[in-house]
Amino acid sequence: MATVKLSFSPAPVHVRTARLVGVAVARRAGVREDLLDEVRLAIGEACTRAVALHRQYGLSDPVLVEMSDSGAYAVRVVDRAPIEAGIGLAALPPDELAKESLSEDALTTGVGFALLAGFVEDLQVRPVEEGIGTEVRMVWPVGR
Amino acid sequence: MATVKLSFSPAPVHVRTARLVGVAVARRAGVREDLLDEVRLAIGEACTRAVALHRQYGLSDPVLVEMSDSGAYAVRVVDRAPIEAGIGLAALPPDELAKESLSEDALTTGVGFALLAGFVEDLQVRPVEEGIGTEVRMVWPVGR
Amino acid sequence: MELSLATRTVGEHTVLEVGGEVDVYTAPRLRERLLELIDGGARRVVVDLGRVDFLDSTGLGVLVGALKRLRSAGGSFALVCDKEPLLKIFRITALDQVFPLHPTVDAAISADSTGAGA
Amino acid sequence: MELSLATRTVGEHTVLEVGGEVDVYTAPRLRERLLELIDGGARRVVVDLGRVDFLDSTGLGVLVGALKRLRSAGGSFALVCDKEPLLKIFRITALDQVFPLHPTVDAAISADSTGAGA
Ligand SMILES: Nc1ncnc2c1ncn2[C@@H]1O[C@H](COP(=O)(O)OP(=O)(O)O)[C@@H](O)[C@H]1O
Ligand SMILES: Nc1ncnc2c1ncn2[C@@H]1O[C@H](COP(=O)(O)OP(=O)(O)O)[C@@H](O)[C@H]1O
Repeated sequence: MATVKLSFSPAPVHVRTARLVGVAVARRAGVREDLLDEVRLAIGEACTRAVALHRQYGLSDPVLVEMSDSGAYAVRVVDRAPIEAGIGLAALPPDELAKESLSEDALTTGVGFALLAGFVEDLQVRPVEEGIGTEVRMVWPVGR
Repeated sequence: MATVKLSFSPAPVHVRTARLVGVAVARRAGVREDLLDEVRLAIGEACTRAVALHRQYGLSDPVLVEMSDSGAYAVRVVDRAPIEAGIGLAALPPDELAKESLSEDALTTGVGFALLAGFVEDLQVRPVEEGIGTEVRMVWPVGR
Repeated sequence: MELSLATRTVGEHTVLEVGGEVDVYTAPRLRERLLELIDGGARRVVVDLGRVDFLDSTGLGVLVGALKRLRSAGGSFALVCDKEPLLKIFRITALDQVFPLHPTVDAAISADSTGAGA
Repeated sequence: MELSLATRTVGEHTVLEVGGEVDVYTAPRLRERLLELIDGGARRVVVDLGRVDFLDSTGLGVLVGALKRLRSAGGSFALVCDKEPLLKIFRITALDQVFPLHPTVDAAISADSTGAGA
């Protein structure tokens, strides 16, 4: 069961709030201090991605972040964008990154996914069980 | 429309998270820096009260905090405890406060209400519109 | 941010220095420490709130509990606090009329030594 | 926490010192400043990330955008960064192979002055 839920209108400023909450709950759940920078970055990337998708599709629905700390620290970031948009992201190779033809948005999306995949060992990106949308699920060990 | 919503299991540790979020969103909404201590205290008191009520009634339902910043900074803290418990709180006079017969819990409740009433100019405590519970509604001006 | 508690003895007085946030989450630890001190025989207790960043109703409830316990044991209890935001909390709750409040530990101790117990 | 931006000139180079959090909220201000500099004629730009606490994909996207713009204008673009957490971000995204990264502003300037433009 989720212990703390945060939902916010899809605006960049609230991504900062999500990072703040995600790290505070992680610290209290007992996630090791040296992992907290990764937690901050990963939650930020997942929320940035969700906000970008909601804006792209003109959705005013809130983005949802659920944090639960039973056993491990599990964070779900849920967007409501059509499913095709959510999956099929891939990290880009360096020669693609510097290409003229790659738009800044596409680059940011690819880089964001590379950060998620690179920093979060236990990561899942999948369609939500009910309705439209994608959830990014991240788990970190808890050890006091 | 609420911009940021936080809901949390009724445990004391999450009251700290609610204070953190409440102040962060207030700052970003443009509440004056010198009011932020009051915002922190008031949101903390409203959540502490809600957590105490949920525990008293054995409710595992989450406590809800809604923050909205359209025009002013409005915060609603919603509990799910039977209505009789929520209302009828009153500040206690000093000679009552020091009485042997007053339990620490009753004192804390009275003091908590005195702090809310004393610090928040625009305060409402009323039954929720749907279902069982009470909402504490607080509004602060926004001025950049 | 976290609660810090440090005890020292000044003559007959036990001084408990409190720091950080005293709230619904940490107040139980403050209650426990005060009970330990009182159960251990402390009768003239001064709580120094000088490094407290945040104090809520739960923390105030714990302080009132200690005051009552010491009074009924014939002891004394005083608070040290010189920060305006904290003093405002005592005024708004009328607890400034319940606790002896002093700007320094020295003031609290000499007030308690010259007069009767609080 | 907030983004800070300060520009200075060192010989032919324009050094932009960035501090605070460069994220989806503040990256537009960084983009704007970089465009101003480039539109104003700066061709050899060094961005000093020494006081950046947080950098996300949006911030990285803005930096890549500036690199491309300067390259196509025949200019150069380099980053200064010596903090391991930040360097790790460049490695994980393979952007360490895209940006000239230097531990100090001096190193960035002399590398750019001896070789060809990046
Ligand atoms: N926390 C404090 N900070 C600054 N001044 C204080 C504080 N508490 C009390 N004082 C001042 O010290 C003086 C004595 O305080 P008082 O409350 O009368 O002590 P007591 O309760 O021991 O008689 C008063 O003039 C009061 O304004
Ligand atoms: N941000 C940095 N912090 C510390 N050392 C660095 C940093 N960037 C580069 N270096 C070191 O400086 C040297 C030159 O870096 P390099 O990436 O080859 O520069 P350039 O891209 O201009 O050729 C390398 O040995 C590298 O390990």
